[in-house]
Amino acid sequence: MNFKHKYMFLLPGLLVLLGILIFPIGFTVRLSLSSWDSFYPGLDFIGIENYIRLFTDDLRFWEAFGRLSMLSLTTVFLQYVIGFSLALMVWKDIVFQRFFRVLFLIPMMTTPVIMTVIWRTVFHESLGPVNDFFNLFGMNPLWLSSEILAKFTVILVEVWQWTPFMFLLLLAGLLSLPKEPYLAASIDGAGPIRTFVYVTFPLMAPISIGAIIIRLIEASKIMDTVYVLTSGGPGTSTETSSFYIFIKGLREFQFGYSAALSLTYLIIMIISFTIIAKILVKLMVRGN
Amino acid sequence: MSLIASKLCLKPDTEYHLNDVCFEMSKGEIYTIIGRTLAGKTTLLKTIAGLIAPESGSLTLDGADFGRIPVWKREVAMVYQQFINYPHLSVYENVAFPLKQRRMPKVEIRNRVMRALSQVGLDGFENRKIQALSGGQQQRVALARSLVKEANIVLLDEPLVNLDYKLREQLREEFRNLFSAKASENSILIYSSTDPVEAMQLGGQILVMDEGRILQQASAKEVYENPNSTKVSQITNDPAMNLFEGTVADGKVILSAEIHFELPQHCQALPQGSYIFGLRAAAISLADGGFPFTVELSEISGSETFLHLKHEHVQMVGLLDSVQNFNIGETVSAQFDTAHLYAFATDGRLKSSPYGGLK
Amino acid sequence: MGLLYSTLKYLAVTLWSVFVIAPFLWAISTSFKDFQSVTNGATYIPWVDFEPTLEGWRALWKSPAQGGVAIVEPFFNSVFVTAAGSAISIVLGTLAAYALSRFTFKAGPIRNGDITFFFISQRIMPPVVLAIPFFIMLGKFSLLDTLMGLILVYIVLLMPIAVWIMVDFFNKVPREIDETALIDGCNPYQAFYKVVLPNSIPGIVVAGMFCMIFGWTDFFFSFILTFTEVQLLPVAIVALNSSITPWWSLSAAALVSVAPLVFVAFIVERFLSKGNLSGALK
Amino acid sequence: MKNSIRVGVLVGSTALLGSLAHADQWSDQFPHIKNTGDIAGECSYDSMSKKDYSGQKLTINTHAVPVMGEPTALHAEQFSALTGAEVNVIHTPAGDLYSKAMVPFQAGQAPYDIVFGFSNFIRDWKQYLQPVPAKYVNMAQMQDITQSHIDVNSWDGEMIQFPIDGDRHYLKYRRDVIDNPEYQAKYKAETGNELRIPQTWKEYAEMAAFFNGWDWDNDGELEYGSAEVMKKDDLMFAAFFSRSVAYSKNPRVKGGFFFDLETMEPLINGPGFVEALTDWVEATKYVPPGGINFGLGDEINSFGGGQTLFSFSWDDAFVKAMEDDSPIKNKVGAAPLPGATRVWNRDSGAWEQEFNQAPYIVWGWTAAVAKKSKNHDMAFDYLCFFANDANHQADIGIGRFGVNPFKKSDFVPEIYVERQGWDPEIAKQYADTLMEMEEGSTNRVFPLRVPGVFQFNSAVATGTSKALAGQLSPQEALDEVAAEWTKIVKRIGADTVREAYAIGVALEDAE
Repeated sequence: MNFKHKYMFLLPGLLVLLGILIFPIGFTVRLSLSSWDSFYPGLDFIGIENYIRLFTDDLRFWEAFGRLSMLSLTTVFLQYVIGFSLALMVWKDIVFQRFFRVLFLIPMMTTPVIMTVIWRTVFHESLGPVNDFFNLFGMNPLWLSSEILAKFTVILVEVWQWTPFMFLLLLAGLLSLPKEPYLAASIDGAGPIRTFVYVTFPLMAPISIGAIIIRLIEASKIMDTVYVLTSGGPGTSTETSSFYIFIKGLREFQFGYSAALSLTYLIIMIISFTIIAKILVKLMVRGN
Repeated sequence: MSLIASKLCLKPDTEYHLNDVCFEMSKGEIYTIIGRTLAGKTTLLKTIAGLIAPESGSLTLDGADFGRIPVWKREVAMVYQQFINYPHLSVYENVAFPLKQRRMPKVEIRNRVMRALSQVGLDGFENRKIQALSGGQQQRVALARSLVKEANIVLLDEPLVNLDYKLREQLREEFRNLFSAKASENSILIYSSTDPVEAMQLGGQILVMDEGRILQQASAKEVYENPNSTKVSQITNDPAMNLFEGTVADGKVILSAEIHFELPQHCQALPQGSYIFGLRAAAISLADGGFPFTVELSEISGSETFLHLKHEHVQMVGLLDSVQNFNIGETVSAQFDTAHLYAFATDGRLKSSPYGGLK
Repeated sequence: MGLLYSTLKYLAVTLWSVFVIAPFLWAISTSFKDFQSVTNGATYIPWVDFEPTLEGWRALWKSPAQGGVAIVEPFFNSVFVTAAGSAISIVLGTLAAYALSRFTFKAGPIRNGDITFFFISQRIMPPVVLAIPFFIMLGKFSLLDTLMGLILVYIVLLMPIAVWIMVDFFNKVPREIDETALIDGCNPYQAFYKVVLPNSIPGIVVAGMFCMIFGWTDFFFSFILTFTEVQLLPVAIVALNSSITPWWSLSAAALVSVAPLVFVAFIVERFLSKGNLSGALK
Repeated sequence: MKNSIRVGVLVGSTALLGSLAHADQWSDQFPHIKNTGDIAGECSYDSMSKKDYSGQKLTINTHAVPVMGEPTALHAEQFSALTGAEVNVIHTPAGDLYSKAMVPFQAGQAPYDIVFGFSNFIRDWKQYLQPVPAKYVNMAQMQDITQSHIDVNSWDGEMIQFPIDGDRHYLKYRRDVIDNPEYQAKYKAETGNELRIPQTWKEYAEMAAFFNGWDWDNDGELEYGSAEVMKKDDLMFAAFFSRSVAYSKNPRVKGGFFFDLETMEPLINGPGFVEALTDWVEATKYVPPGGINFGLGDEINSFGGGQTLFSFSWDDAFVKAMEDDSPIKNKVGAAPLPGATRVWNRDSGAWEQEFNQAPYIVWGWTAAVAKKSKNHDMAFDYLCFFANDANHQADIGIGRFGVNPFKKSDFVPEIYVERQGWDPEIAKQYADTLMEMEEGSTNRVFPLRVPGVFQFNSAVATGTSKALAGQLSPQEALDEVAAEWTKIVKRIGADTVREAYAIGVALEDAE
């Protein structure tokens, strides 16, 4: 189908989005070529100096990138595995099915920045309940202030918050699966594991890919959690890219430099997601 | 009223394609477009409906440029092979939808809808939800919706293909009755199908399509009797017509060293040379004194048996009117009913037909 | 096999439930504490472990001048901005998604997929990238600290979600349905309005739900782009994050902010059970 | 209408005390000042009631409730009632106060008439701020303010920010431990040293370690050595500098503490700073669990809740501990920050074995009026009203307000004894400690107030927190900070930074 009317459907949304974004994006590009900072707010022109600094003299940015990759891949992987398991478990034959389903959805509905404040009190190393429990065994894990555990805590909070997202998408996918392949599988005498491997998983591949990509996009912006929980510390051990850009931009007011960081980040992310999407499609649809 | 297409083209950039399609259709007639899957049948129907715009060529209805009229003003009706209805509406509302769109008075809508529903045998179903109907019933609703409009052009895109065998047979019968009644009225009916039997049963005019081209347009009888090319002969016969490469020499048809027979009466005019010979499966029978063939496969379908036979490089399918069992590898004696032999030139054009050749 | 499997299943489901509920239980308990009960180490059960007070809850109704956090107005601001931003995003996003799913667009090397990706890619941008330019732009149009300005930003935030879900959804709705509507005499707008839209309600519900979740939980933009007139709930609550954090009123406020979306969870579950959403999300 | 207004400008301890429990018409209407009633002055309740700002709007960005946020909102409500102005207050977490005002400043917007912030923002903010008009600078209310706090709010002699609060770092300790003869004996027996108010950071460390991890006040909970701001946030650098001054601020060396004013080379990786950071890394062993991630709020809760022996930073933890519902009320003491037994001399490049102590004048809360505000008069009137004697007296008694002494008349022990029920001895010790820091010392360090101050402080926080986390040794960490500082100086321009830094150095070297 092709009518001239097609533009009337596409253009309102596209133009509104472009209209709202054209200035911010253009401005960011221009900003990245300036030395705008707290002291000299202005669009002078310094060429690609900011980019040179970024590629030659900012190890911290690249470290943050590495950390971001680690954190987002780990959290999304965990969210996928747990979300899929939970969805399978409440898919059928379980008592209190509705209760569990509603309950498993709730964390996604809460505001991350607010819930993280609560989590910070939960993991408070001397006044919180978690260490109250560990104290019983004479242990006192430093959830927020040891380098490794702080990463773990960030991951844990992210998993708590966003596993429901995976759960919802995957459960909806499971509920809409056709019945015929299962019939065929049961006639062939396949057990639950074989049925999962040869029927459920391949059928769920497309929705899995979509869910993982979207979660990766969202997880890569991880910000609120780090902002409230650890401020990127201890040291720089939980500092991610967007938090680093935040520090450079809105803490230190190196707007010009943070614009260069942002654009570089954006380009890397768009390329990464394109590649990841391709890899995922290869990996998961290989069976079909 | 006549619908004339000339040189409709659509590049095969997408899944659709049309290639220099020309035809002329007039009211009161059923046109069946027959072709294999992806031959361009649906594309052609959608082009007539206005859902697809051809890249070149023209389409005129009674002399007016049809191409300029948007689909929603064309007064066409269409039934798809999938059972397409409006899932959010009841049966009655579905059928009434096109009429409401025309702002017809309520009473008349009601009369027309009830009449259409009763024509398709859905009396009493008007308040049902679409999802609550069986596939056949859903397709009847779609059909009723296309009837109720009394459109100038009714397009039926393989409407029976997704139904099970019995239902298909039954509905086909009903369709024919409905359509022959319709055909007497003021519409052009265009029906597409992959099934030669269906096409022949509906009668009327047949357009044979392949790879976006129309290969032959003629009455059903003519297409059956005088397929203008080997391709048409294959598309319009089920099983496809058996084709053999061979030569005519010394008043004989020679297919291989061992298989040769007298040139039949109607082919006497053929000069010597290479040809492609065609023989319908039904023209092959098992009887002593024929040629020895090896059985490669035998399929029983209803009360008939399809027999795949081979002798050296000569391969063919025979159709037996009875149920018989054969062992694979078994040798049988096959007779050719040469009175029904077709001869095509090596480029595929019909050269000689038992029915006298192209009219 | 069967018994072991269901034992493990119930065990796992129970453990996860505990994990999900734990922070809420802790917040509920904390919301009834005061400074003493908080600083004496972890305590859990009111009357047994500590003497409960309503100080935290009272703070929600008090003005900041009385040490409260006045979340009533921010609450309704949040509701309004989220609802309006979601509604506009869904209207525009649904239209665009319909176009991208049904029609072919070509402009140079750009195809439908690229346009769809352009929409979705807006979510890749970390908010901090856009905060400053947005501030300057809204300032130019005098839209800072207004509902209108915030809604504009929410459109950028939410429309990608609406487009993402609706393109997927429309791709699964047979296009023959809209074609039939055209053939039956609807122009493309009527076909969309009379036939496509009524059959897209599950998709729209899902898109709306996601928009609401992402809108309701956004913190960063409203934080940068508003001052006094239009404070949103997360900003109001985070403002409690003073150098002396009152855990009790913070917990109470957090619980209030969670409450409305718990209803959304119920609605989602209902749709799931009835199978209405499954098609929309697959 | 105004029948009980006291005439005359009387600002002094006797006048203040005389006004105790003196109810008047204003205190009936505004119970906040019930202890003193209105106190006459340029910005008293009475004076404000004569102004008419009805129909005008004042917008204020202040800190989150309650610290500074609650008094801002409270005084806004009162100001509104008195003058008819409409006052809107927005509350922002501390870490975002700078950016929340800076973003509109840089974008050329003026959403706020008044911005609250910290005094070290002054260099970055001052181009957007309206200097305090002479009529306010010269009024009696301002004469009562200590010179330190005038200096902190001024830039090169011009008052830019309006003094509303006093701030300093000092040592807080548990008197019930340090003065406990039993513990003194035990400590002596086990360490060979006196248990006393720690005079040096080494003593502080030894005592804190000694009293770490056991229940020394018999409340059934474990207690720890010290609560400090170690979280990598916007306050962390202040804690580090408080620990550094004694080792690094040599009264015989002029020309800069943070930088060598001549070359603008950073001094932050010098031996004095490294020594302090080494101490600080050591300190991670005697802070409560998670203490390495304590922000100011945690520090206040921890010491104020009776969890630790020591704490050093702003007044809040002390005031919290001395509130009526505190379990350790009248069990805490205040003292100057510990010193060091040796101090680095960067001129000679050697340690000088000599006891040294140096107060670090930490920035504090200030408020200022935006240049682009359309209501300068009303805005300054509000700030003046905020800090008027009646309000100030009431505010400093409420711990969560975060308003602390900065007027000469504040340093009178009787105020705290009578109004807040403090033990007289503690009140005297508190007032003396504070007054000594304000007026007594001649070896003070002024905070870094240069362009891009946030970048410098952020680099300190990043570097030192790496050391605290054990990622780097103290020397490596500070070398990294110094390298970062050099880059920042280069980026902003050495002359620009020097010009700003010289103003602070001049104050230091003048002593």
